[in-house]
Amino acid sequence: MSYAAQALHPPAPGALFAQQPPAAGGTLPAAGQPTDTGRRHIGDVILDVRNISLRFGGVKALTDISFNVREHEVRAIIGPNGAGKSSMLNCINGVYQPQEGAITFRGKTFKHMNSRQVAEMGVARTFQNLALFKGMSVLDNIMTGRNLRMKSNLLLQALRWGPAEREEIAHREKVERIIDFLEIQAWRKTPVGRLPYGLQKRVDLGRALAMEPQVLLLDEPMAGMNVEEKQDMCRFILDVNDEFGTTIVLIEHDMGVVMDISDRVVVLDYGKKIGDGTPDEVRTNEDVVRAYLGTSH
Amino acid sequence: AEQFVPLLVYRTGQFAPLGIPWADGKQDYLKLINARDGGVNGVKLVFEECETAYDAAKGVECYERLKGKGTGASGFDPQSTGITFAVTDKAFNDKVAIQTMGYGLSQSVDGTVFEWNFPLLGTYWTAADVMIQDILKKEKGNLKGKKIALVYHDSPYGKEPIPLLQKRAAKDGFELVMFPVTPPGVEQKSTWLQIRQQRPDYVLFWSAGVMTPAGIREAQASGFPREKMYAIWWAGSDHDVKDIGAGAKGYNAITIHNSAARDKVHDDLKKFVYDKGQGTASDASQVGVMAHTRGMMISMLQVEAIRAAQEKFGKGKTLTPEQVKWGFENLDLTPERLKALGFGEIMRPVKTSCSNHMGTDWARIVQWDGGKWNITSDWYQADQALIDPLVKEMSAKYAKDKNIKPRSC
Amino acid sequence: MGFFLETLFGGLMAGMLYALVALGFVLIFKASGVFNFAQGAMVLFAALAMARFSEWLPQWLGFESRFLANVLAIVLAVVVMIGVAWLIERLALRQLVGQEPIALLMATLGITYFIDGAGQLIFGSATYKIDVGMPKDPMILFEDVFQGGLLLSKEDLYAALVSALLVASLSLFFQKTATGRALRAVADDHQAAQSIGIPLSRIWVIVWSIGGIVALVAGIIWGSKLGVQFSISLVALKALPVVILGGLTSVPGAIVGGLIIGSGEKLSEIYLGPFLGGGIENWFAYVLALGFLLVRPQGLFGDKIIDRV
Amino acid sequence: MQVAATPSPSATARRDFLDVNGIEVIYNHVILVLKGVSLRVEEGSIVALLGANGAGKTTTLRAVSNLLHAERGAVTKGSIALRGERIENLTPASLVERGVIQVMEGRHCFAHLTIEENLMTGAYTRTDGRAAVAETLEKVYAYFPRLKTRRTSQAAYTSGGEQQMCAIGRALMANPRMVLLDEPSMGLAPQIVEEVFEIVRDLNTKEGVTFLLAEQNTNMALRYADFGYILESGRVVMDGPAAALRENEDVKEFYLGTGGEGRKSFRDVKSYKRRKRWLA
Amino acid sequence: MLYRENGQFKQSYHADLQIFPVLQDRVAIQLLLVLAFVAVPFVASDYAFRAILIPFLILSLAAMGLNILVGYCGQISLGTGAFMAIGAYAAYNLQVRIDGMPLLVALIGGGLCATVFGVLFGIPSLRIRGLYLAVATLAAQFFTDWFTNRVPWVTNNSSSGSVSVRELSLFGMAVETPAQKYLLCLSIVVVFGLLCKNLVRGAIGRQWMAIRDMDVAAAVIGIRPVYAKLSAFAVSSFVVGVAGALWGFVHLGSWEPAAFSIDRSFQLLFMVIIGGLGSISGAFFGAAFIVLLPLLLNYVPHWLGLPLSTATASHLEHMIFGALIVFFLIVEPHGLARLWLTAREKLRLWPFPH
Ligand SMILES: Nc1ncnc2c1ncn2[C@@H]1O[C@H](COP(=O)(O)OP(=O)(O)OP(=O)(O)O)[C@@H](O)[C@H]1O
Ligand SMILES: Nc1ncnc2c1ncn2[C@@H]1O[C@H](COP(=O)(O)OP(=O)(O)OP(=O)(O)O)[C@@H](O)[C@H]1O
Ligand SMILES: [Mg+2]
Ligand SMILES: [Mg+2]
Repeated sequence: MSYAAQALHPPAPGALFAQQPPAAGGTLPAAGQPTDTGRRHIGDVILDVRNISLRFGGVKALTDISFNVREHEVRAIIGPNGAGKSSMLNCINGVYQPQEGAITFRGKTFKHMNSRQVAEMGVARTFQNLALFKGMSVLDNIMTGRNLRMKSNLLLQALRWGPAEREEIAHREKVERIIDFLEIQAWRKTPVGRLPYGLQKRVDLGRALAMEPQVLLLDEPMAGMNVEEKQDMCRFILDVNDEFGTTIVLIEHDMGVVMDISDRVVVLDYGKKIGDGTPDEVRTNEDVVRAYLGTSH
Repeated sequence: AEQFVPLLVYRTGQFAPLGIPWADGKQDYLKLINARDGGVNGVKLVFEECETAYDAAKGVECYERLKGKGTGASGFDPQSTGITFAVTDKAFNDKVAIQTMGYGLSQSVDGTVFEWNFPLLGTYWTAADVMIQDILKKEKGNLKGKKIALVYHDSPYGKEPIPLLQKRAAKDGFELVMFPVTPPGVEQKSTWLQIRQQRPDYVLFWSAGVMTPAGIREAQASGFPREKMYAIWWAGSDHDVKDIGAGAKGYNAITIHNSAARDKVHDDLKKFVYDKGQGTASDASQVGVMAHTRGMMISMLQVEAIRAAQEKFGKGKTLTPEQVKWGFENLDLTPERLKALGFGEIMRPVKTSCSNHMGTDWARIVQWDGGKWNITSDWYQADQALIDPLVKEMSAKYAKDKNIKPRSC
Repeated sequence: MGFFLETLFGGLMAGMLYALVALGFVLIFKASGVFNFAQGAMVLFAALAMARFSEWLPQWLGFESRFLANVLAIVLAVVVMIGVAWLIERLALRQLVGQEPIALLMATLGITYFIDGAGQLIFGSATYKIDVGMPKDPMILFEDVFQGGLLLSKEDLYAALVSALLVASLSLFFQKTATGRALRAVADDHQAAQSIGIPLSRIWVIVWSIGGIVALVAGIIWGSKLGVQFSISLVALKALPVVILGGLTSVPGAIVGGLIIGSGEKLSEIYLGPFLGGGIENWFAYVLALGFLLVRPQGLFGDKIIDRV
Repeated sequence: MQVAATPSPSATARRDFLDVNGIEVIYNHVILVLKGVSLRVEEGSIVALLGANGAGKTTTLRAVSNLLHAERGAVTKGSIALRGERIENLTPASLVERGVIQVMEGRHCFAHLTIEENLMTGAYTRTDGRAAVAETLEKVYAYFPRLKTRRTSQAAYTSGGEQQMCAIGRALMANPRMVLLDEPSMGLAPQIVEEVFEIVRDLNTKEGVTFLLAEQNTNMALRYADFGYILESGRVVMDGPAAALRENEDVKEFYLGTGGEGRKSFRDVKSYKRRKRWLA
Repeated sequence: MLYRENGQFKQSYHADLQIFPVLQDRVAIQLLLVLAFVAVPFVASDYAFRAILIPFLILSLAAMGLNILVGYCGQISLGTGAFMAIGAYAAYNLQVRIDGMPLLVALIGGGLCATVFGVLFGIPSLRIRGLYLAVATLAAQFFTDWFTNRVPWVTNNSSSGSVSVRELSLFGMAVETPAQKYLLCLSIVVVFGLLCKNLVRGAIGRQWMAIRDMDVAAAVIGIRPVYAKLSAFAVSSFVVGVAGALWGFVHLGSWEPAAFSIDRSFQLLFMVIIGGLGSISGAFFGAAFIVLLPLLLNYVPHWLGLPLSTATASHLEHMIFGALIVFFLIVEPHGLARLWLTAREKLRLWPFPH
């Protein structure tokens, strides 16, 4: 199939990444690759957070938090505002350095994570307060996600010669698939700053997907969307999870979404863990109900 | 017939207070020649100003713009050392004279190499030499063990006197200490504190623009006697000291003209130009200030070069730049001639030649008494024994760098 | 020892003079998030107005008194600076609400050109005099303690006092008044400030007026020291390391930065300069500032640079 | 749980508070976003503005509050009137003086100011004295206790939800007559969302404050609003009393997620192909 | 209606990735190049070459280099003059100290020295950001001013501290006439323009922009701030250094340190901003605006025959220039390049308003 043909005919749902060549860097999970959609086997612990504490001056954002994430699962983190959910993600991908505790990823333990290392290990992330590159187009934003995999050096790029050009096109092809997948073709060349909020969230997701991550950290990906859009977003997330086996860590305030799509839920309150378990367990946990869910649910 | 004279000026920017009367003087004299004499042997002088703001790049643009006007520019007075550097090379190709009275490259005195440059009446080496001579005189001929400081604008302009002063220091046995001041020099406290610490006997002050009042103020504030300061001519204009008034009392400056004097040319200017309301300066009282007179002298030299060239190439004809250059090279302003021109009281005679593009190098010292400049010394002439070898050495280096074959004169 | 102290004091005094100009930058930055490139031009403009009015007024009104001339000239110059602020708001800032700081910086550059041109067109480009009776001669202290005594410039001392006073009052204004708070809000987010009803136009006229008045004070002090002429706008360059070292958003920072830069550059020039060939104080000031910034990237007292995701 | 729209106390005396008539908005001189939007907000009512991402809700609110200018947008057609007075050419500040205040999408707290300073700037236009302002401040703290505990932190260092509360609280500090709320529920925990809407209702019934809110949480919005408008691609495609909208099949399907055979699990929604809109 | 891209289907990503994907643009740019290379050398006067075209080209090049740093990577630099100076003095030293040094090698060598210097002064950018970074670059500026003034070696022991270059030749051909110099500059500018464009639209360009727009997020997706920032400093100062060498060698011929003073730095920064941050063509627009407009304004009183004095004219020129800057910013705060894009977008729709 020519490039053009691929661009013009979006892959059928589920075909995303299907034609993935065995990419360098072991992006495809070796074990547990699904042969069939919808039958994920949840694997071993891939990410283990141990006794994390994080303080900002007097503010205790996180106190002694431990939980783990298993391969291929959808793990939700919930909790009231200011509970420390975003801070937790920030610790995992090295934006914040917790004062205490350690994080184990695929058997390797880190006291401090460094953003680049984390990215190289295959962890991608979306942000609560959009952190898109405002001055760049949708396409370029998502292309930055491919950055880690682009190898040609500065000189080759300046000359845009042979390998550099081929590489650019190869990655462009991948990115186009993500664009198709997220259904944002029409905005390909629009500067992201001009997009409405909801679409920006999608681009943010696209950028993270472009990294072909093993673990995807999503910080309120559905804030500011209506039900229909949330449904779309859920599909995107579940598809990535199903098809590709990507492990998902999700922060979300919409309980409907959390209860429906997550396998296990951690509940934080004032920086402390107050609950951990399957959606049903959490739903009935008294502490959780008091601190977060309230009586209306 | 018409002869075109380009006027590069700076009436704006940092150095405007000096540039304005200077530019006025240049233009006024040309107007005078047209009004009084009907031009040079009937050839009317046409001129156009171009504003450089003392910026080399702008200066180059002005030069390019004006060099081809009319039958070509009669000669450029760039009014800036930086612009002089920038256009010197171009002049070789364009064959147009660059006259730099009292500034420019000191080695360009050597006409065999610098065919197109005319540092008429003196260079910074002249100035430095004369200052030392005056100090020598005050110190009764003995400078052994004395300390002389050079406080200078840290730019090529400020650095020009250094090679000569070093020679002089070796010869006369004084110690030379140097204090560069980073332009623009609005703040010189550390310099003057160092001077207070090192207590030099004299300070030579190679300053420009706002650096001058700032330096004098700082000298006052740190108690350095102004009588022991010698300023270069660009730091010895009326506007430099007027507002400081008594604070600058005793401040010495060197000049290549008899700045305090008024001569016939001033009267003529009043009669033929200002009384007809055609003066360039906004205020007739500007006529006679040092920079204005200097401007008139520059234009006078330009006009005399044209006149001299007309003698050779045809009276009443419009000349090419190259022909005017011949005039610059063959100036001979005798005392009688100067008197006739109305400059007899103001300057000394000049005679240039193919090899000597400076002509003469008379200079004298004036002193500010709190209200006006007074002449305090006789005319000095720079020590050729010292300067000549330096000129030869440096121009030879230039010739080598630039692949110029010195012409024989 | 005496000489060291003299240098130190000299530097501190020079620093206060820088601070005076730096204050103008800080003020406008703090209150509108704009790095006002035109501050130097405003100093020039204000000083020109002051110098020329004090010369013209006695001629126009036919009186002799120097004192009266100065007082009237100051009043008139203040009025002029407020007018300038009003015009700037009307013609430039108002149209650029919500734009990125860099666009506003650029606009202030346009304003610089305009003010430079206008100032010299109206008031002339020669050197003019401001004489508010600042004492010029030095005083010598502790003659019995140190050989040669300690030389101190009275003029600088006055100037230092004035800047200290200005800083104190402006600090209070920012921290304690509702307008001060509104000004800081505007600096953070123009749009949000608008959305809660802070009238940007009025705020900007206020800020730029205060900026103009601070420029006038700086202009008077520097002008009486150097004479008033285009070069006076270049003192802004000396104020740059001061502002940045002190922190772009801190009024007291301007003073502390000034003191550090002033004394640092003098000491370096005198004690280090001779080994390096002299004339190092200019870049040394920046290197000094750089050294501090490496420890505190937001300047000594500046608001912390916020990056959160 | 079904909550009927509470009738406003002065239902009979209602008159048009805000009247937006056929406005067209263009960004950057070339991007046409609103294509003739008209809506009316009666005094003392709560009106919801619904629609997908990019439909133009935010733009509509900006047009009303005159914050478009700063975004390089302009109303090129139509008119906006507040109590019969044309307001297109007023500054945002004079609108606030008339009691109309907007809570901007995306929080926009003053990053370097503390939470309390943020709130206090909200009272900039107040002229009724310190005591009254202090009283309002206490009221806001009572609404959002979380803010009180964080009162001295710089706004930039608070969590997303805290910033949202701060933005809403800041607007309330102005004692407004009408609030334009842009996605108030975004990023708030469910409990707080509920609280915010309770606050809205509270202010509406007790103090007669009018609300125009753009919301994605359709469920909530329609539960509390009196009237709703649905925007698609810059046009109003449907409007009506909130109760009626809630019953509309299309609204149920696309906005409430309860169309057809009731609520579907997010896990089971299979097709993520964008459905054809009824009008777009 | 002329400017329509309807019907121009891109059949491959390669086609879509062209610098000028729209046919009309390609034709226009080709015409422009032909004009610049073939027609201009025949019609332009000496004055036009030496006072307008050559400075314009060189400053565009410098602005292009600076734009990479400021516009693409978001690092404010007020030290451009210094980087130009390093380029110029390094090239000068290569030329005087090594016999038979080819001109191009000297120019490139100047650029490389500037690169080293740029990276050195770029190191603080790893910690200091925004306007505060200006201090580091200002330090570079003032240090270079001092260094070129005070260290005699730099100027080959010229007593006055000013230097001048020998006549230029390229592959054995003398570059003497203004037209030759112009063609030399033009070729270099075109080549560098192409290289820069390639960089900024490639992976490294995206890294720079990512760092500019949100460095924390960039780090999270695996972009190394160290590499991105320093490479921007390196590329930028290389281009600026070459421009500096050209400025010294081709435009000035001989110069003093003041030729690369802080004024030049500011001037270049303004070109970049008014031209359009983050756009290669912006550099050209900006250079044209900042360099050519004052010249133009300068001529206006002449053309109109207004009897203005030089000073008045110059002050008025300043005022008009300042007012125009503000005016253009109000019309389009993102610079002339964006204004141009908007105009094109309108043209695309023309004659319909939307
Ligand atoms: N500043 C701007 N410049 C250009 N276009 C803009 C700008 N702001 C918004 N738009 C465009 O206007 C359209 C409507 O945007 P608006 O923000 O009003 O949508 P919205 O309904 O609020 O969406 P959301 O629910 O995602 O916030 C979008 O297509 C968007 O791309
Ligand atoms: N960089 C920081 N400096 C100071 N305090 C911080 C910082 N980051 C987070 N905090 C504080 O830590 C607490 C937890 O914040 P966090 O953003 O993790 O909350 P959250 O659970 O994501 O809440 P929300 O649902 O509202 O987004 C908050 O009180 C916040 O103010
Ligand atoms: Mg959060
Ligand atoms: Mg919106």
